[in-house]
Amino acid sequence: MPLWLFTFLAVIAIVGAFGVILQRSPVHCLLALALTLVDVGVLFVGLGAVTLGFLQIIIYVGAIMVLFLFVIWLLNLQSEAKPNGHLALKFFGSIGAAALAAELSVFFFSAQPISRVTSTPSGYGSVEDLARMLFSDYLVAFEVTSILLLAALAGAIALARRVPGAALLRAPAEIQRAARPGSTVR
Amino acid sequence: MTTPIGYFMALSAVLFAIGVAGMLIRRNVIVMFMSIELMLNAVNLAFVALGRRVGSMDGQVIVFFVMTVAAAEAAVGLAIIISLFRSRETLNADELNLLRW
Amino acid sequence: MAIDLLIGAVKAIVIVVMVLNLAGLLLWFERKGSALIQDRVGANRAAVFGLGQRLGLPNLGLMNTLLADPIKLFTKEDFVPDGADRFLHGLAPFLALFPVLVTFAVVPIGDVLEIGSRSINLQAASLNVSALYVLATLGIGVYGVALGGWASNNRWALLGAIRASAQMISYEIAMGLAIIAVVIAYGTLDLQQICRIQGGVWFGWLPRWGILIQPVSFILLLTSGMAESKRVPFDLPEGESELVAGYFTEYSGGKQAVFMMTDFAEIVLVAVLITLFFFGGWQVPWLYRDGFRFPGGAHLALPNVVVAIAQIIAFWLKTVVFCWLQILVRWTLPRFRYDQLMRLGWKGLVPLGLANLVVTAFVVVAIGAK
Amino acid sequence: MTQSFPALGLIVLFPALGLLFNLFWGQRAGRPAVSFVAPAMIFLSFAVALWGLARLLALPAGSALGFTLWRWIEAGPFHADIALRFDALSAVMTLVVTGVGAVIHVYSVGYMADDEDYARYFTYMNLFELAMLVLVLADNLLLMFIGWEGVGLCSYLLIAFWYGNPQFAYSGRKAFIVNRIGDAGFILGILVIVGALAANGVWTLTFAGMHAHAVLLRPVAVSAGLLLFLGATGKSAQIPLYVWLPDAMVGPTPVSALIHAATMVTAGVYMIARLNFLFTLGPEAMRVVAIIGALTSFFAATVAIVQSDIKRVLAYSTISQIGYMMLGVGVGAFAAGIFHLMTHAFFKGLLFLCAGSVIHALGGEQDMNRMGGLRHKLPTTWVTMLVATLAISGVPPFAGFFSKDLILESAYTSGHIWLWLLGVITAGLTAFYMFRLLFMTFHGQSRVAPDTAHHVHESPPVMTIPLIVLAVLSAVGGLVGLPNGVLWGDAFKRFLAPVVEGTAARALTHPETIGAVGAILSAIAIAAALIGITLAWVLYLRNPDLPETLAERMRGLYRIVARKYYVDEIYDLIITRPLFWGSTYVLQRGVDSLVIDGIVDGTGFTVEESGEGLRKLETGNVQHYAFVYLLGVLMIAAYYIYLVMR
Repeated sequence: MPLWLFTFLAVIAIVGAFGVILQRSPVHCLLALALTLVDVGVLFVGLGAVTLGFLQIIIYVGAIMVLFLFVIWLLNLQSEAKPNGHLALKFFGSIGAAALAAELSVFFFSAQPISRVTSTPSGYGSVEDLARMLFSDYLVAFEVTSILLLAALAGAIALARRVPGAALLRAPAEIQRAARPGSTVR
Repeated sequence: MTTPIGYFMALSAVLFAIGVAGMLIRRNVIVMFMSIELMLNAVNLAFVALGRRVGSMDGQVIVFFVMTVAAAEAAVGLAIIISLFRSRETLNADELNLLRW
Repeated sequence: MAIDLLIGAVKAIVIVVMVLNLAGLLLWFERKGSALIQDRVGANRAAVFGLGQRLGLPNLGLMNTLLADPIKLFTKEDFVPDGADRFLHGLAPFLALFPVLVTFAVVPIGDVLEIGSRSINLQAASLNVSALYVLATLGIGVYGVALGGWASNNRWALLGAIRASAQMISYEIAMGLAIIAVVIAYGTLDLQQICRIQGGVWFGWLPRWGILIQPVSFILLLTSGMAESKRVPFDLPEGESELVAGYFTEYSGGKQAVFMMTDFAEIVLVAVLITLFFFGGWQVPWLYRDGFRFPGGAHLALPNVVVAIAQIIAFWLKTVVFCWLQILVRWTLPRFRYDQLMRLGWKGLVPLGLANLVVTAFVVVAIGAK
Repeated sequence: MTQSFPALGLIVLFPALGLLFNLFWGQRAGRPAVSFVAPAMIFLSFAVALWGLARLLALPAGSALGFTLWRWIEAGPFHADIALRFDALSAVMTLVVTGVGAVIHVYSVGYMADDEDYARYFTYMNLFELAMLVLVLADNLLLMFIGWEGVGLCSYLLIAFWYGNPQFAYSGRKAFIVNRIGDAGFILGILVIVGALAANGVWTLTFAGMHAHAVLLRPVAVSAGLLLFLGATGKSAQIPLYVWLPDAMVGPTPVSALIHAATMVTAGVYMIARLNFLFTLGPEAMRVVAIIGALTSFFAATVAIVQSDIKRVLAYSTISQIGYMMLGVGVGAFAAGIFHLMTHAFFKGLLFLCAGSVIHALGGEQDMNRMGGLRHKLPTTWVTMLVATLAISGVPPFAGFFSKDLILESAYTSGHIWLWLLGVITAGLTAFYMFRLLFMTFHGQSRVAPDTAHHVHESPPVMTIPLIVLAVLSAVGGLVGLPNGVLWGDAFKRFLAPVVEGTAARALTHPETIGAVGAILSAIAIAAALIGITLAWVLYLRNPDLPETLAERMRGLYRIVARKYYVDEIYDLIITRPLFWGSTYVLQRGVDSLVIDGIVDGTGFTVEESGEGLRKLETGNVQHYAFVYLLGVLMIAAYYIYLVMR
């Protein structure tokens, strides 16, 4: 893909990413994330992974993010109050992240002269290719994934159901408070 | 001119780092979760880019699997968050310290 | 180069304009249609200095719909409730409309049109995975509604938004299944290609249309499509009798106009998809690139331009028919209850779609069709 | 030489099927189904075995049928298969196991009719048949060992069949543990053989292979032979490991008949015969076998004289008879040993079944002092019992005579005069105690407890028919081994010869003694038997109060013998108690509680204390962990960059 387009998309992606971690309202974060995801999807398309790009948008943006949205609604999350404390952690965390970014980029650039792109076969990234890979070399992984999804489904339902044992998650202090007569536990 | 793959890698590195930062500096569990998704996507980008470079589909297939796993992970993770919220009535990572000594 | 860009721009503009006009027209359709069904007169007030009456023409209320209402809407106060998220509140309607419009980018309105030496593919963006593209854009469509409802800080709106997004997610699955089955049957994801395949005839006279190959998918797509566009009988998100106006309770003026536009654009979209997948898209029965070949061997040669125009007209006619079908349904059926809605979606359409998918796959493999 | 015969698989398959059926559907299918399937499977195996025999006889002498089911173990050059071998020796064994087994299965249907654990019983029985067939058909030593262990397990399961009674359960454990000691010897023997062969680059445990490389085994012949013989003493209840067999009588009587008389306990003899090429290389080992055999037979016979429990008498008699077989194989007359094994399977199985019939009739009574005069009440049982007793006493022309005579003759002619003498005396004793048993049970006036007396009844046909079948076999079974020169003389011996008296065994074969010496020896044996019989008649029919006076006269000796020479007590004293003491005071109190617990607790303590210190790091805040994690990632990435940059 042309450099200008890449630059444009990269800028959007980074802006979106920062939007995720800097905004206070979870919904705004979510929107920013969705933006980034769409953007990454477009990048995929630009890299020749056409199918994957659209799959990315369908699965991530169309499904997973909406799931997040539901949860946010369900818990009725308002924007956080003023960020409190942990300044040290935030400071060093940001520095660490920046260092990581620097290291990785350096690594990627210095690893090898990555500039040249080997010519990709025709139909590269098409549904046919992907399907052929999935159902030949990666068949087992594919089947296992289906089982994983099933398990996740059951697990999610089991977890999110209202269970009386939920009190187990409370801190010991609270449990004691609960045990004390005439006390009310939120 | 066409973009060198290295740029894509660099971008994925930056996105990943941003995700890490979000993981570290945000208090809200859901947002931390989103940061994780962000990291996943950064890695996906790297996969696709490298796969493109060596001209093989394996990178894409792996990304495909990553997406599936991410879907499962999101479902379970969010379910956990819900039940967590039900019992603690907060999503502030500071107050969710059951692992505390 | 430049000319290509120009052509591309023209195609895009043409399609968008067509869609928007059709959406506007549908509003009128709806009004008069509902009046017809309910044995009313319908919109018949506004007139330009009563010209029509002077000429003794009946007032079809076109003025109301196409002129008066838009002016009214866009001149109204743009009201944002207190405590609402201004940014999202403003963004939402366009977030809703945008995906629907961009979907039309891959809709082929005709075969190739030859002007001089250059042949123009009558499809704004020729994409070889356009079916996926459609699914993707539909997936994004949820956000506008959801955020619109959430951002307006109103319980009814939020309820409407939740209903809407849940409903759309659920029915997207059925829709996706339907489309996938069709795609398997045709062996391609390219809408233009799908239309081309539907050319030609069986037994010398029967147009080779998808409805004959995938009837079940047709039912699925029609139903889930109407659910996607949140129309009666699936209009719980905006059920007047329950939630004032659902997710756009707090909208007024231009933004609400955009939402309504979205509604009608979605109707058009569903109609277009049905046309494309099941009714030959721009195919005119027995019309080929070089003219008509009627059953019985009669051959009527036509210039390419005529053919292209015929195809475009045919395409839009079919679309209109299906728009009308939806409106008919809307004014005929009562509204579901929400649990009924979900049951229909998850226990009715999804299993049906899966079964259809399996059968299709088996058949395709069996007859070795590519 | 070895011809492939896939049907061999069926022989083992049928019991396996029966096993599965009884195991999984036995309870649901109900008794009729079980009592049909379980015996039917064994009969099928028997039929297939007959087929195999026919095939075998058609082939030139010394050839064998073989069938490899699948490759079992494969380790480098070594490999062991699940392979079956059906030569003369295993043919005899298979026929005995399946034939007698089938008959006893039928008998069990009647005997166990009113037991609530019907299906479980037949599950065990079929499992035993399976294991036993694997043992006898095994083509290599390892597979044989599998069968060896399998029959041991079944023996344990069936002895302790009525595990409700702790005494029975104890007997089961005793049998199991004693057998383990023997099996340890067996394993060591196998290892010695493997070592000897592998040292010379020969990687095989198949009998054919070992036979072919017998030369390599010469240096280890004695040690391997003795170790394997230890295994044999365990399984076949020889001195010093015979103690489990008398206690094993607490199991159901058909089990005693099948496992602890006819088949399993003779496995040791079979094993020695099967490995004859090895034993013949170690004359010392052979001599040990012979001596142990003779001593056991004599010793057990003496004990049997004074036992009053009918099944215990038979148990000791079994021990004694197996001693005979050991004597036979010990003096190199493998064919004679196997011959006696076969005949013994007939008449001893029959004896047990008769005893079972009597016990059945008396409602569980086993003490001969409360029997007597049953002759008229149980006619069939009496007749068959009489046949069996004559057979075991070595009265011609019954089966026992020929086999026992052959053994004694071989012992004599192979130069073991003393062992021969011992054998003759034992023959007399055998006749004595067997007729004592017969008289005390069926003759004289009834001493049956009055309350049981009136409903004493002959057993149902399902039990008596097996008796008759076995009685016929006991009567005529010996004729296959007529002495040399008489009619088809020595047919049995010649049939087995190629297997058991191959190249190496030639050294021990002796000129066939027909005529004078043989006749004299036989006469002596018969005389001994007759003396024993008359003695028993005098003591237990003529004047029944004489035995008491005799017992009074030599009280000490009587008590010693009656208490089985206090062997159990001695074992208890010199083995069990020290073991318990050691494990209690040294191992438990000392090693376990001090050393091991000390180490364990110490570890726990250390971890706990260090954890106390470390857990202060655990803030419980995910993000702190994440941060540390990040630092680690940074370092790793930095290291890689360093690698790349360099």
